[in-house]
Amino acid sequence: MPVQPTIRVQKDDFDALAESKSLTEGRQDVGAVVTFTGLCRDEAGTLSALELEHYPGMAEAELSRIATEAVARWPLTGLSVIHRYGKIKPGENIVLVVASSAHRRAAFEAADFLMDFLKTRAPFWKKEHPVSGRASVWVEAKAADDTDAARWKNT
Amino acid sequence: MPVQPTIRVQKDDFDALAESKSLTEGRQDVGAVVTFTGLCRDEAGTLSALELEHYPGMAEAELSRIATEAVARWPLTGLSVIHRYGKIKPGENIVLVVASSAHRRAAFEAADFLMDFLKTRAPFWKKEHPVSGRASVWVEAKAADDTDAARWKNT
Amino acid sequence: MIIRYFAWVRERVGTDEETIELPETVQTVADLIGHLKTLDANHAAAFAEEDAIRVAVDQLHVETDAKIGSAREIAFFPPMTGG
Amino acid sequence: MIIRYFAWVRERVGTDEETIELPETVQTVADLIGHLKTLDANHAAAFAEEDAIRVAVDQLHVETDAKIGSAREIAFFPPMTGG
Repeated sequence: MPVQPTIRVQKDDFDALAESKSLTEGRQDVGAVVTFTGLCRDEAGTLSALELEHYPGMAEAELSRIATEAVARWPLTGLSVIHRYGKIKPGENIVLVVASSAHRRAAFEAADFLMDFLKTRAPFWKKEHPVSGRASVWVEAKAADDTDAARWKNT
Repeated sequence: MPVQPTIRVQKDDFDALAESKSLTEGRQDVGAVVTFTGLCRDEAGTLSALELEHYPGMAEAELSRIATEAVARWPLTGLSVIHRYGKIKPGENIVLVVASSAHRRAAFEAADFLMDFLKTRAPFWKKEHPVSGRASVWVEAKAADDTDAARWKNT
Repeated sequence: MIIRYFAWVRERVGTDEETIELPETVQTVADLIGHLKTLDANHAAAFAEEDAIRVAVDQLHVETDAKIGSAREIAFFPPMTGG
Repeated sequence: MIIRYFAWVRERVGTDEETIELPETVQTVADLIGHLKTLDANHAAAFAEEDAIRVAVDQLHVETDAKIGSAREIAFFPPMTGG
């Protein structure tokens, strides 16, 4: 039977190691753990904070649907997805995916798949608040994200 | 200029979070961190411990060569590889790869690439010590590992 | 019918949620968009770039040809940018 | 010439390292394997399955047709199983 994924949508930061440990501690059937952490980036030094808006209810539901597809598709021993909302400063965490499996290929592919679909399907929107007094702007979706998600259709 | 990878071959366990933090703390140019942790697996409950033998000097050198190729190939902001040797019990860590980048695709691919080449090129050998009094046996290399490594030739 | 708006669609409409009586002619999401555009200038502006808007019916992604049926909640928002 | 052995190659040879005088006829790694096999039964057993053995010259992977040249250290071992 596929594992039950852990899904959390929260304002607070997460602890990647604790989430990873909860998928491995006390068991001996896990050979590979892949964690993906997405962080708030600001190479130009012009960003005060990102504001993450989400659709409460649907955000959790959609992440669950993506995670359920991943555990059906790969032989995972565990899968956790945590996405933050609210104001997030440069250098802070935004999203965490942890996938564990007996074998590394499944763990890598599941985490990669999860992020591609999360980007295109999970109802979150980023608004950039600049450091100067200028107006904040909504981040535009990237065509590359759709291309990334489409990779999984032929595999 | 490509980043300088961190390579360590050690008997002691590692702290995945500390290694990950050292690639992100105090900077704002990292958008994605992928960590891969390989653990000692024992689904059948017949394993007392793995013994990891390595070729001192060449192990570090070969990991450095693989890591140098990865940082030349992907726009990484950081790359760390830690491989343990000695006796490792079921459930314990064996290997850690942490790849960070502005974008998730580079971090995923570099970590995946690193593990594929580490498996086929880094001079480490696993011996299984069974729980019963039976003789210990050397783990055999898998053809799948060569196939995995060959994936990167056409990309 | 509860209509919810997110991100810049919410900002242009000027509210995050409203309850609207639907005329019987509104059968699909596309019909609903057509109806919403007639409500006022804010709605018209929000839906001016129809191609840039995504829809969820009862928290499930759908295309604009989807039937509304007995849905309780329909949400409009731009392409997602989480992760 | 320092010759090093790892994993089951080491166990079959019975030592992890030895220093060997090479005859002038030994020019390549393949020549060296041929020579080592003549030393005693342990070496012969270790190199019986030649295809299963990998080689490093001065800590770099090579094929068996590689020239030995002025190498300081040659290592023999099974396919790697780390990670």
